[in-house]
Amino acid sequence: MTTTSTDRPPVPRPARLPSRGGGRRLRLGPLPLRYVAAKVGGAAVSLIAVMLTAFFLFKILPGDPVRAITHGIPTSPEQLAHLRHQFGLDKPLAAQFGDYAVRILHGDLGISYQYKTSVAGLIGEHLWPTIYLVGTATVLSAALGLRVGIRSAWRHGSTGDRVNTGVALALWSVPTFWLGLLFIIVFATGIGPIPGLFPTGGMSTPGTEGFVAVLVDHLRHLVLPCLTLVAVIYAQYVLTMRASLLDEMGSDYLTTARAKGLRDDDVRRRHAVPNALLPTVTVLFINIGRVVSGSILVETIFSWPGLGSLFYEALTVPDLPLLEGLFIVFSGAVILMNLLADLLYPVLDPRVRT
Amino acid sequence: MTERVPVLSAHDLRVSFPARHGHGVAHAVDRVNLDVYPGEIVALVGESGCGKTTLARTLLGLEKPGGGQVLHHGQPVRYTSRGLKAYRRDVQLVLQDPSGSLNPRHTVYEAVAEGLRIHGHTALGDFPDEQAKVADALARAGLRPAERFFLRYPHELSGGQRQRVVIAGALVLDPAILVADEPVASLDASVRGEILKLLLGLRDERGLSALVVTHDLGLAWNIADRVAVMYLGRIVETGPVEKILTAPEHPYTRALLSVLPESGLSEAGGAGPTILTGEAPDPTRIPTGCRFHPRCPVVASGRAAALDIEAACRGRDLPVLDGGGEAQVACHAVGSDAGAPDLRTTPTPRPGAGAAPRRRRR
Amino acid sequence: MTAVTTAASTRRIAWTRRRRSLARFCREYAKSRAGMFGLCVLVLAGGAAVAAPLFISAHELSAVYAPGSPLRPPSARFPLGTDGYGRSMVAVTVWGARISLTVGFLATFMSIGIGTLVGITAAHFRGWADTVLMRVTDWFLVLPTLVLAAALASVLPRGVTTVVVAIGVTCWATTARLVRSQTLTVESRPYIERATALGAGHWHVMTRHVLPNVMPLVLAQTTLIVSEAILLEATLAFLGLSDPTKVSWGTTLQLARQVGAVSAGDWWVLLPPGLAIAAVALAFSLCGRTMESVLNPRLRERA
Amino acid sequence: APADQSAGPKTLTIATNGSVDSLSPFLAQRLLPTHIHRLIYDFLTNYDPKDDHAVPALATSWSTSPDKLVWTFTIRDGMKWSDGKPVTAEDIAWTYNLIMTSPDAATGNGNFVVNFKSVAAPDPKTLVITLSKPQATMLALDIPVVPKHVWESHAADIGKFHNDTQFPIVSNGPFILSGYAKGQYIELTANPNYWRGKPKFDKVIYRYYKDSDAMVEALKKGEAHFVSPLTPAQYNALGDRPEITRNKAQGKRFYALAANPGATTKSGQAFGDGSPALRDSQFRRALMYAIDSKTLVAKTLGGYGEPGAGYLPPIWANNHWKPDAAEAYTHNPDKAGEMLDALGYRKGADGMRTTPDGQPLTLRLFGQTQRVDDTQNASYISEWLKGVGVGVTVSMMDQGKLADVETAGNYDLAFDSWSTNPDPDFVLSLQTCAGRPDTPGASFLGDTFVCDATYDELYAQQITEYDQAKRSDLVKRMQQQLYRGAYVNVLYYANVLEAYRSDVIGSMQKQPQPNGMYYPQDGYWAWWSATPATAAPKKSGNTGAIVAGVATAAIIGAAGVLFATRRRRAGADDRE
Amino acid sequence: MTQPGRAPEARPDKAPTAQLLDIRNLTVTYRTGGGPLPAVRGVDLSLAAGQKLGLAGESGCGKSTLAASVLRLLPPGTTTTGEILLGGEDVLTMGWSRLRAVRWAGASIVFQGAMHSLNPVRRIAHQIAEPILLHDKVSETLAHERVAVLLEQVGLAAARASAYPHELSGGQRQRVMIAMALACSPNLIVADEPTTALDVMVQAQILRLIGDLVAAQGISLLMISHDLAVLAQTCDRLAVMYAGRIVEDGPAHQVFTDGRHPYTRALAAAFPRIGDPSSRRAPHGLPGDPPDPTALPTGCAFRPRCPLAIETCAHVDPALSVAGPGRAAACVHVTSVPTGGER
Ligand SMILES: Nc1ncnc2c1ncn2[C@@H]1O[C@H](COP(=O)(O)OP(=O)(O)OP(=O)(O)O)[C@@H](O)[C@H]1O
Ligand SMILES: Nc1ncnc2c1ncn2[C@@H]1O[C@H](COP(=O)(O)OP(=O)(O)OP(=O)(O)O)[C@@H](O)[C@H]1O
Ligand SMILES: [Mg+2]
Ligand SMILES: [Mg+2]
Repeated sequence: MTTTSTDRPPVPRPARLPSRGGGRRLRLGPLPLRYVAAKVGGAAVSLIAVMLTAFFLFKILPGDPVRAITHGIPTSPEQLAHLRHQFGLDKPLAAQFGDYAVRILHGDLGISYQYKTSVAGLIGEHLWPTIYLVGTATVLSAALGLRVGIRSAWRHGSTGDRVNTGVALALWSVPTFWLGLLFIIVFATGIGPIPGLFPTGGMSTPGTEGFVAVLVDHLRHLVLPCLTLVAVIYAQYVLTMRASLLDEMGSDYLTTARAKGLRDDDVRRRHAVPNALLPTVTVLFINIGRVVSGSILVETIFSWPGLGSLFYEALTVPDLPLLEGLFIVFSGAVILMNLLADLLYPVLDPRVRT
Repeated sequence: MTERVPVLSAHDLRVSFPARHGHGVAHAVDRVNLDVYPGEIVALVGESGCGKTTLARTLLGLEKPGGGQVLHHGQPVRYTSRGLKAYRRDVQLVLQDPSGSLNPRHTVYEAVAEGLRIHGHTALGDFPDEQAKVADALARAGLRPAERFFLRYPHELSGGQRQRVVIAGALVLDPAILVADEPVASLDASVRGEILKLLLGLRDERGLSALVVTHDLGLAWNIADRVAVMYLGRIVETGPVEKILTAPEHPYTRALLSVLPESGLSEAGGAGPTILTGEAPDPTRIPTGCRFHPRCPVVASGRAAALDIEAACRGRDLPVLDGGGEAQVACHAVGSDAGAPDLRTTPTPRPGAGAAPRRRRR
Repeated sequence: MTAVTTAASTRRIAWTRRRRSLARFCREYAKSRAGMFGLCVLVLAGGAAVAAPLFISAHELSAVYAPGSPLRPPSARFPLGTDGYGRSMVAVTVWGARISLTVGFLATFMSIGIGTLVGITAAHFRGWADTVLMRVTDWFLVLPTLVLAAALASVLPRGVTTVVVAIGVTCWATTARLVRSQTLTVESRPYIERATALGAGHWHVMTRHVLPNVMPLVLAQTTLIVSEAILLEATLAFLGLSDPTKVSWGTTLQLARQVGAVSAGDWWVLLPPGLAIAAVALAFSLCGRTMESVLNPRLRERA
Repeated sequence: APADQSAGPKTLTIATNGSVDSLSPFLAQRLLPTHIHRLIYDFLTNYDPKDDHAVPALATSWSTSPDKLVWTFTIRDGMKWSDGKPVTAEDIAWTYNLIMTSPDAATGNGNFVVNFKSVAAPDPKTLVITLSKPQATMLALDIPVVPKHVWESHAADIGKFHNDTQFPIVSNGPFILSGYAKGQYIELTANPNYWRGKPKFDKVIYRYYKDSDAMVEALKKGEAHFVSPLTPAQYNALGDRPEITRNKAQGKRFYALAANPGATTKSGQAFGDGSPALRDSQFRRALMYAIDSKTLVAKTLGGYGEPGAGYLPPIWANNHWKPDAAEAYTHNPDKAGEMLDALGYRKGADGMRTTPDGQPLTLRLFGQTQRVDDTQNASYISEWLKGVGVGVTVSMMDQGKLADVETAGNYDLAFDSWSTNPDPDFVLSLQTCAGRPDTPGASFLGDTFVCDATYDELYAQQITEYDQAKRSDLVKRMQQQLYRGAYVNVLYYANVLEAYRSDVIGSMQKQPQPNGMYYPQDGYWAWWSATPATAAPKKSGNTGAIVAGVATAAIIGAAGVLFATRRRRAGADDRE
Repeated sequence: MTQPGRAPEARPDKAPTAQLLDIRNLTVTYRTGGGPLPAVRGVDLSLAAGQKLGLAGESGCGKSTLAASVLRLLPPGTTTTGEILLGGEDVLTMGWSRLRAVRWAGASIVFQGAMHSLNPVRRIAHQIAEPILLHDKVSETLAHERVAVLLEQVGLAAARASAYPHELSGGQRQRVMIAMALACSPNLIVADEPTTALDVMVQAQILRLIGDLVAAQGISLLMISHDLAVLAQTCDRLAVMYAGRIVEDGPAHQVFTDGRHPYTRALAAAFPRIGDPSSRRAPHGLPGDPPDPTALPTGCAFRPRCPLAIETCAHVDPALSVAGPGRAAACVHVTSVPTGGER
């Protein structure tokens, strides 16, 4: 770990100007360009690999898609030929791949079989509901999960810790879709004394007017899907945060901090958590990327008009271009989040910066 | 006496690594000559990072030299897998950290028998079976009765016992040479002596040669016949222990000796220890001339200038010491005016009570 | 004579050693209440799955000869009610354990096998092998498992094998990473250097030193992945991507949903398989975590 | 909370599991959008709510030339598009011509105009269609007619225009599409100027659900007022709710087990690896005796359906055909066994039969994963067939994959299900020799490679028979022929199960009556005729909404507090 | 004077007011999976203001435990009995807020591994300033000025204040730790093996630095090491610990060169004097293994390894008794040693 200590010219630093009041925060040096370039390059390579896989998976494995599209629909040979041409299937595979690459580079993900409209457009339309749902769920579960994880680790072995860990593990083990169905029975239909408070599905009630009414309506629709999603991802945050804080717990610098006379809370907040957050951040970001695809089940069950429902619909047809586009988008989300985590990491951890 | 062939020798050995961060190369070992004769214990001393471990590892073939040769009984070591395997039956390694050197999932028996299993039946020698051989090795290493230790796991042993197991694991192959890299550094002071006694005893009983790598000059005084002082990848002074440790000539050796606690204690009223300033040496940027000159008290105090060798110190390379037994030193000051007493910035540690410094051993 | 005694005695020693360490492991493990709970659940579930053919006849699972009428609430004859075919939910749930556990284990073995091989190879040989393998691993790591598995399952022929392959192929990356880092840790240990200095070759180091030290971790990882695989199987079944003619917990739930049991309020078709999945997944997680903490001294300290 | 029913506009909310592929009448193929088009665009003719015979819509009357090739329609007077422009024959001619000339525009309804030679509008009130050969289905042209003045500008890129950019959409049906949220809902507003009269509900909203259970929950809570389709379990469960009225309607769908009679191309070239045994109609019949469709109805459909025989479901009373007792394949495994024995398929020691040349007899049965029934029925059928000694391996796959298998002719038995129209022509055409592929493995119009000369002859006759009664007779004979050949063995006709809130909807018209359905109809009768209930619905919705709003606010507030307390300090001295 | 007696009486320096740190009959027992582990077993130790006390002993004998207990930094679940009077106040019974005030302001600690004792994600300026801001309640500007001064004092450029720990070498980090320890001008600094992981040359630098700073500011020092020679050089007094007990206590030089307890002598012999022919090719060591604190032998804990063990040792666990002027040792043989005869 003794890295470059001698060759680094000490940063000249006047003895603290009073104006820099918030000097306690991390001062961020510029990220080393090479690091950024390497990470961005890595992400780009991954993305290219995703596209290759998508091509392989959806163009080569499933056979002739036109037959699948037209089965059961009266179609004349001319129409078939027309369709083939429309989907570019009348060309040799290499040419198809060339077309595919060019198309993708232009952000064109092809034409959906079932919607007969551009996949990119479809994805764009369904993107916001997903971001809305996943974003809310992530913020809630991260806020809750990290807090609980920190508490749990800090008082590890206590009853509270055992309960928290147990609950997290149980939630983690429950199939998402099953939980969602239970929620519908319990909280949407209402069972016994529990009134059915929340809508069973959808994102809004058509015809609602007035700002407050619309807002309340939206929130009501959000509660159950969001709760289901939170229940599932919350566990990961709790467990990850707990584990990484436990890793830090024995560290000598915490003893130092305690020896300095810091309160327990301050030791935790100022010293333990910032260090423990480092590994958690990565998990957090990867998770965000995964939750986007994890919302497939929740969206399906709650008829949430996002990418997840779209994916489910595409699966049942199967609408290969749409599946392919969603596959790329879902993977891209994870890659993007990974990249963000990679770029954020050195900001949080000075050791990586050099 | 030079017709005696060294069992192990480094000839103009060079090892470099790509520097850990950024660019450049770290010349960890930079042209080293060192011979180990049969039945001899050689101590290799120096500051942290000067390349001792790298030298030891290279001698065992764990690192391929970037230049020069490792000679075994005068023959260059072959770096084929078969050549190395044969070589490694004869040269054994003992590491600093006995706990780390033992696989926590292997019993003592397995740890010791591992060498036998790797080298097969031929390694058994006169012994009827593996178990007898293992028991014998353990006994030789001072773990008696050996059978009691067979089934123990490393974590059930004390540090000293673990190091004995490691040594037994080396002895089981009846090696001619033991290379010990800081063999007692991680042991408790009270246990240390026992392990050193063991090494000395093996030398006396079996004529085992040993190269002991250490940063502890006291240890060299305890067991070694000869000492080589290393600085920044190069041996800067070598010779018999009595000579080097009581009448060192190289300013670096002198500084090393001066900071030993008891020397300051015993020399209360003297000038006190010479504490070298400056950063720890960096093998990626070896200074020109004498590689010690940026930290050399002779240069810093102006004496080098007075002696008119400062330019040489800063710019002229020193000859590489050969690996033989005689006392030698690589220093411009020593060369220019042999034994000039005014060079000494510190009082010489007590002129040996009894052991008079000799310039030539033989 | 010598050879015989040698072999016998070393084997004896090895066995004694193994027995002892196993006993120690069991003692440590038994101390964890969560771990024991998990183990009990697993033994129950596993036992039920294995013994299922003994007390559930094929007729009870046959659609034609289903003993009851569809979707009847629990009664004396059918303690958990009947499913959409009129089969006893008890029989269906117990039988479902067979496919669910089989898929879980097969998929896990596949993914663990790939992961371990890749991890050890990459870490032991370093260099370009490492670079290439880790690039591939990273790439599998970023792919959203469910999406990839669903995509694979939707383009491959339906069936249990497909589900196994889809899960196995998508879940190994974490293991590979884990095994690699553990291998790197092991390989940086001085005892590896000692072994090399004793003349050991790649094979010796990999099998005698690396593998035994990685194995516990792999074992713990296995249990964790089984729970993941069971969940994934259920999810794929729920998405309609598994073979619906095979009775597994996932397909049972899928069938329940297809026949509208949820809104009909037929909780008895929903609860048993769902709870079974949750319980078994939880049990595997608990076992895995306990094993991890028993086997990994660093974690043991915390507990 | 739906702000409905009380004082404001009356809204009818329909929960369904469909989805919209396109709102363009030229492109839409899925059920939901085509149904919506029926509600917003008038067609040339409509189907009577009672018995589905053709009744005037855009056209008030029609006549044919003696050679049966020229159809002349008189167009209704005084109709207006919702933007005020008059509806003329020119609009119809333009729409039809576009479909005839542009392959893109033919996506949705191309099959109706294949046989058209020309369509012309000599004056605004007259439409003349000239055919290349006689066609009996001229009064069943289910083609939405669009306003030329709006669509002209989209004619060039008709394949890309989805008619979802400007709301309300200009149309002339009883409803006007006024709002659309992709993946969520479609909002229709009553057309006040509709010639048949303004619908009683001001709004009709379709909400689509991915999950049928959510749909039913929505109905129970009053979020939706009409739900279709229901599963038997759901239908049963809704029975004890007074505020909900259920409807068990005869369905338009038949569900069949198709046997591969040996795949051939139009020119008769055989391909595929279908079992040779199935080429023998006697063998196919034997299989049918082994199958008990009554049990299937009871088990799979929970009793909600009728065992099948004829190709056209009983809902089409005119065209439905039933075998007489002697001819019917009544469940009789013994007879099946005897027939198989007679054919030389001997039972082995294990009870399984071998082919006459000694090979084990195993048939591959394929089903679609998307179709619930397939999974269940496959279980039953494989057990029955095993019971008579015929081995079965079941493969379930998704519909695309199954289509691959079927087009390649690589199957023995496969489940097959079609929804039928008032006019039987289309489904009947599926089984003609001409429906087979041009080349081995190519996509084809037909269904199961059936090629039966008698059947084809009858088919050719019925398409040119403009007399309904005579045509019905021909159609029945075709079904009989198909039944005898045991090619496509109709197992049952499932009922359509629906339910609605009777506290919201007073009455609606079924189609056909009395056993028809509300949705989907071959007309717009249900929603057009629906009258709001006189009794006020229970106000559970609103209080519930308030409670829920409060609860939501509380949850969000709690989250906020959680954040706020982040800096909360522990009690001063009790901890480190 | 030669009477073996209870430790408090045997303590060399009896004036109670002069003691800055007074540890009385301290026992510390850890709770472990394998049962209670007595790490410190009845230790009496005192340190006058301005004095430098060395504490030696081999690994696991309880040195760090003792050091941590001075600021009550032991992990939860550890039982501690006895008294630790710091400036007259008992640390063990203090309220938390008082304890927090005493920590660092009254006594500070320099830990062994500076690498791990510094928070890796905080700049060192911040870490040094933290206790200043906490205890002295000064403005941030002032605190950072103090940091600059402190860094200069330990021989680091003030500009390094903005560095992160990983940007510094081991010696530099240890200097930062020392600067941090000095930050609130405590009365006592506890240095727990501050040089063990360092190189010989750096070790000498740090030892000299600590010695100089402590002397210049009149701070008391409790220095812990397993290296008797190092302590003898740096400290005024030396206490030797074995298996959770103090076995010898006295003036540093005397204890090092003329130990009364056989363990002290063995420990001293383990550090040979270069040039001393008696240790040439003759390493000294103690046979046997270090004690296992959970399974100590009856009687004197050192008995199994003691070259002088006699039968009484098996049932008598000797207490510290006076063994010369200002000296005490815990050995049955001590009484037989003619005290004071040496000088
Ligand atoms: N594998 C390696 N890669 C890169 N640099 C290395 C490697 N091994 C050693 N070095 C560098 O070579 C130099 C000599 O290292 P070596 O370990 O031989 O020193 P040493 O004298 O044994 O030090 P110590 O006393 O700390 O053990 C050091 O600067 C080290 O950083
Ligand atoms: N947190 C702990 N829990 C349980 N036992 C502990 C703990 N810390 C230390 N011990 C045990 O207490 C005994 C004394 O430990 P301590 O760290 O005080 O020794 P030390 O003299 O400082 O050793 P070293 O020279 O190795 O630092 C040892 O046996 C150790 O194993
Ligand atoms: Mg080294
Ligand atoms: Mg310690």
